[in-house]
Parts: sequence; structure tokens; C-alpha cells
Amino acid sequence: MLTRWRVSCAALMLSFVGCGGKSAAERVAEHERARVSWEQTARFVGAEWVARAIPDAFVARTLARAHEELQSEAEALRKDELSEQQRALLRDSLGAARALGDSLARAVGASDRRAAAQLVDNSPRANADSLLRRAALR
Amino acid sequence: MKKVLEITLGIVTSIGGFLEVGSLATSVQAGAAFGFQLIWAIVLGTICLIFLVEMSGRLAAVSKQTLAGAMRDRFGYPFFLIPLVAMSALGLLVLASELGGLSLALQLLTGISFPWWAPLGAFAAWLLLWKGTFGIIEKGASLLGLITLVFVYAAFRMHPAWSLVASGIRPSMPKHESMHYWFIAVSIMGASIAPYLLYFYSAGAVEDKWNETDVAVNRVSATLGMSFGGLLSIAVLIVAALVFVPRGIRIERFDQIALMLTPVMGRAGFVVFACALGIACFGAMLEIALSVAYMAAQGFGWKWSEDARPRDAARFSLVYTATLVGGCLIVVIGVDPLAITLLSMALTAALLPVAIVPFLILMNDAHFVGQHRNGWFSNTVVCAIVGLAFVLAVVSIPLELLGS
Amino acid sequence: MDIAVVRDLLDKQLVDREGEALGRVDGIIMAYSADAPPRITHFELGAQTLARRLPRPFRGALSALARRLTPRGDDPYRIEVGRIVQLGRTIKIDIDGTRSAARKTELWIRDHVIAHIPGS
Amino acid sequence: MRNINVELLLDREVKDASGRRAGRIEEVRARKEGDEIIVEAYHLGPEALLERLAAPVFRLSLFRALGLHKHAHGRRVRWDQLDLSDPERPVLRCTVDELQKLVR
Repeated sequence: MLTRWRVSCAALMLSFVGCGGKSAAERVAEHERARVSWEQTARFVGAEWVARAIPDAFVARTLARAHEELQSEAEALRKDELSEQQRALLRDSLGAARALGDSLARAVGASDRRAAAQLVDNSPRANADSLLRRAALR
Repeated sequence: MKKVLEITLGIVTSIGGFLEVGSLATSVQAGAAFGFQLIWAIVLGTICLIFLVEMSGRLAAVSKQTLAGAMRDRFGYPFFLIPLVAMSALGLLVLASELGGLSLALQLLTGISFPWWAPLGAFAAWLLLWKGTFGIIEKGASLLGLITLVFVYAAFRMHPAWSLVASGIRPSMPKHESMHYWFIAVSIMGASIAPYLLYFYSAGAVEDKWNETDVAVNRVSATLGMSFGGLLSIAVLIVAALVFVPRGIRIERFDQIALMLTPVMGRAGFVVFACALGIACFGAMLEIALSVAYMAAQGFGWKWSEDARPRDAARFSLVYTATLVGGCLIVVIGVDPLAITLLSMALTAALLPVAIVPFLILMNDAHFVGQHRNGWFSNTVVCAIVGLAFVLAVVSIPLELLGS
Repeated sequence: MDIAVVRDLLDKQLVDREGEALGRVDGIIMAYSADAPPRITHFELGAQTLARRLPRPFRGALSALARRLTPRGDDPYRIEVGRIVQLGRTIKIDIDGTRSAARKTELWIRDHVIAHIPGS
Repeated sequence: MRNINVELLLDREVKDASGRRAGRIEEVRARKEGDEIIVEAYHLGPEALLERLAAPVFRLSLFRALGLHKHAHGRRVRWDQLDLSDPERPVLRCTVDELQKLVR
């Protein structure tokens, strides 16, 4: 009786651990999602600042946070076992996202709303259509 | 006429007091990650809460006993310690997350990033408990809490496709990230059912000297009040889904949540959000600190009353003071407030049976509630929802911890 | 009158003459002799009594803690069952609670902790 | 004459002289006469525990439908049938079979 319990517990644990291991494609999608999330947070914050909807201090802090998060995402990417080509692609887009946040932070620091507006306009939008469809909102 | 007034007041208090950092954070996370798909979790949690709140009011009105007192009476002291310890530990965690929410709100409003907001907030809460009366705390906090209705306004202004909202009420399997989906579902249920609320509610009913004539009033105001409260959580989820999903933003930090009202209301939205968050968290802090103190005092037979001067209920006052200090320490140590919120809500769900099963036994005991015993319907509904939340919690918490 | 000692007495709320909370019935003392029916003689209150009721691993540590934290001499505190005025959901006892040793911890905390905080 | 803490008797296993188990002490029945409370009997076994803890569970039709209530059983020990001279090890003064069954 007791052994049977042990066996089923072990099986359960194994299945948990099995769920933990993800395929390369899933991991790439996850890196991508994290990058988009913080890039778009920076963009969102920038746009709202241009519209004078949020105070400077909050913008500065959130952009700094975005910088940190993208940094640690880059760190995680370096440790992840992916093909060199995939890694390079992700690294470049991460770099671009960080650059956007940093330039926005500079524009906010200089109270230059026009530059910020330009940065927001020229940065990539999220693909709202596919995102909405994915969440079954369209 | 008096009854109508009582019911209205009961409903207003429940609406104003419903949202707190747990239900807010879990609803926002759900909306941002899964659109309207998790509305069912709010609905189930709220239904369960309606039954439980009605029961704890009924217990107090009929037996003149508080929930904690009745538990010690019925099950004896060694058993009583289990819910006492579980609920106190959980109370500290939840208190810490409310304090985190309050600090963020103050930071948003003042623009000052200040490590001392948490001790200040805890001190303000303590001062109110020390000097205030139950009436001030319950009615005042929930009247101010009506500001959270702004989420309903925002949800309507964003014109969601109501047919999609309705389809979220039906539980469905996740299409992606299933681990995270179930974890959030569990956290939502934990946040909605919030067992500490039951101890608070029954103590309030005894403090207000309810009797058997209040059973009907209690039933109506609990049902309507908690239903409207649940609608508030749903409104938060809708706004979060419509703001964050199309931008691809996942909520990983509290700061991101602060943006949810600006697309609809501009600068005012930012300020109103900060106020709503701050008031909701502050009110919840008062409730949690009091609940822990009520539980200890009633279980050990000490004198308890929020209306008495602290020196006349010394041990009771000491417990809520210590609880606030404890919660404050957790925040000062510097854990991520959003992470601790989600975890404590999920843990709440896992610990629900400890708090709810003995409660159900009490509510079926003629010795306590006489002819006002539970019917089979309420027993079944509560058992089913609590059981579901428990199973989901036990499976999804380890997975989420392993995954992250 | 028939009494189920565990169900009707143990863990019940005790109140004094004025209806003020005294504590709960943490323990019950029975005088036992081999040749006469045992009698319930006292209710017992106090941290020591509570600590003894716990499962073994917790018992020793909590009992030591209780010894250090509670005022000396009156723990556990006993009340004769002859002083029962009324049995029910709460048990009313004919004593003056303000002076009773059952309140000692409460009063100690009041005088040494709470009274030092302004506004108490 | 010695003092025994009733709350510590709870859950103690009672055996008869031959070492046969009679059940655990779950309830103590007494009668109040004036100022005195006089112990009449000890109730043993799961039935007595249920009587104390979960009486309402018996009313749940589900419980009855499963027939679980038939398995709970208990025994009543008159005060003179129990030797408590060592409260840690309560011993019967008679055999288990002589005890009265608790019936519901």
C-alpha cells in the first residue's frame, strides 16, 4: 500500500518537472513576449506623458524600471540555450527596446514633448490585432 | 423604512469595502494576460463569498456568537489553533500586500519615492484603530471606498463587446500558458473569498447586537452588496483587458497597473486610480488587523471591542498593534509587493478548507443556529467552490513556483 | 441536570458578575477517588493549562514560553464550580472580575504596555 | 483523593485488564446537583467523538446514504467501571464486553 503511494507521488513529481521543461520555440516566444511587454510599457508611458496625463516622476521611475527589466531579460537570454541565430535576433530587438526607453527617458528629462512624441510615433506598435485575437477579444 | 435604510447601508458598505489590492491585482493580471476568459473565476468566488458572508452574519445574529468564539466552543482549543495560526500568518502576508499597495498609491500621488511610506501608512491605520470606533472604521472606509466605482464608469466608457464579456462567465480551458492561467484563477478565487472578512463581519454583527430579526436583512444586504462588489472586480478585469491586451503589456510590476485609467480619463484617471488604490488598501488594512485581533481575543475569551478604549481591552489592542507592525516589517524587508499579493491570494485559496469546513459544520448544528440551519443548497455550493479552489491551488502553486 | 462536561463546559466563555469577559475554560479539574463518584471541582484558566493541551512536540517549548511571559504565581488560575451562577453559551461566575487573578495578564499588559502609549 | 485534568483525559486509550482496547475517552457525562457536579460516566469511541464534534454531519443525508453512520460506535463506562489511579493509562475494572454500547 505504502509503496504504491510512493510510486504515484514520484510519478506526480516527475510530471510536474516534465511540465517545467519547455521547448526552444516556447522559450523564444516567452523572451519575445517579455520584450514586447516592457517595450510597449515604455511606449505607453511616453504617449501618456506627451498627453500630459501622468506626472514626470512616475514616468521617470517607470522608464527606469523598464530599463532594469529589459536588462535582466538580456541576462536571461544570455544563459538560455538557443541557436546563435535566434539569440542574435532576440538580442537585437531587446537592444532596440532598451534604446527606445532610454531615449524617452532623456526626452522626459529635458521636458522635450516634441521629441518624445516623435519617438513614440516612430517606435514599433504592438500587433494589436493578433494580440486581441489571441485573447479572444476579437 | 428602517429596514430599507439598513439594507442600503449594508450594500453601500460591501461595495465600498469590496475592492482591495488582492482583488484588484488579480483581476488586472487576469485581464491583461487572458482577456475576458477568467471572468468565471470572479463569478464563482463571489457566489461563494455571498453564501459565506450571509452565514457568518446569520451565525452571529442567531447564536450571538462570533465565528472564532463558536469554533473554539465547538471544536475545542487544540483544533482552534489550526485556523488561528493559518489565518494570522495569512493575515500578515495580505496586510503586507495591502501596505505595498498603499505605499504605491502615496508614491503615485506625491511623486516622492520614499521607503518610509509603509511605516507611515501602518502608523496611520494604527492611529485610527487606537482612537476610532467600529462605526467610523466600517462606514467611513467604505463610503470613501465608493470611489472604486470609477472602474465601472471606465468599463462602460471603453465599450467592450458585451457578448464577449458574457462568454467569459462560462469556465473554459486555457488556450495558452495553462499553468499561469490556473494560478491566476486560483488567486482570483482566494482574493474574492478572503476568509478574514468572515471573522470581521461576524464580530461586527455581534458588536452591533444583531438578533434573529436581522437574519432577513442580512441575507438581502449580503447578497446584493457582494454581487455588486463582484461586478466591480469584473469591471477592473474588463478595463485591464481593453487597455493592456492590445498593447501586449503583461503586468509584472505594480507601476504598470497605475496606467489603466489614463486612456479613458487622462490626468484625472491617474489621480483617481491612485486615490482608489490607496483608500481600498487602507480600508482592507484596518479590516485585516482587526480580524486577527478579533480571532485571538474571541478564541481565548479576552475582552474585545473596537469601541472600547485600548486600556479596557489591552490584549485585543496589543494584537492588532503587533499585526500592523508585523505586516510593516515584511514590506520594509523589501519583497516585491505584486509577487507577495499573488502568492498570498493563492495561499488563501489553498487554506480555504481549514477555515471553511469547520464553519460549515457549525452552520449545520442546531445547537448553534437552531432552525436557521443551512439548507442542502448552500452546503453544496460552498463545498463545491471551496473544493475546486483548493484542488486548483494545490496543483497550481507548486507549478507556478517551479516555473518562475 | 445532565451535563456533557466536554461539550457544555470545556472551552466555554466565562464572564464575571458584571458580564465582563474573564477568559475561557481552558481546563477542568476532577477530584478522583477509587470508591466514590468523581467530582468536577474547578475550572482552570491560563497559559500553562493551554500549553499542556497541545500535542507533544509543541508542549514543552510553549509551556516554557508561557512561564516566562505570564506574571508569576497565578498561572494556572482556578475557579470553584460552586461559584457558577448560570450555565449556557457563556458561563456566569459569581466573582468580582476587576480583582480576579484571571485578569492578571490583561492588567499586566494594560499597565506595562498599553498605558505607555499615548491616547490609550 | 487526587486531582485529574479532564481535558488531558480526552483522546486517551482505555484498555481492560487483559489489554483489550475499549476505545478513546471522548466525553465525560455528569449531573449537576446544587453546587456539585458529579461524574456519572465516560463515553468512549468515535461515536462519542462525533456526538461532541460533528453531530450535524449525521443529519446530512449524504452521510446516511453512504451508510457511514453505522460504522461509528461507542461505549459507555460507568464511573465505577474505570480505574484512573494512573490517569496516563486508564484501565477498566471489568471486561470490554460488559460495557454498555452507545446507540443512536
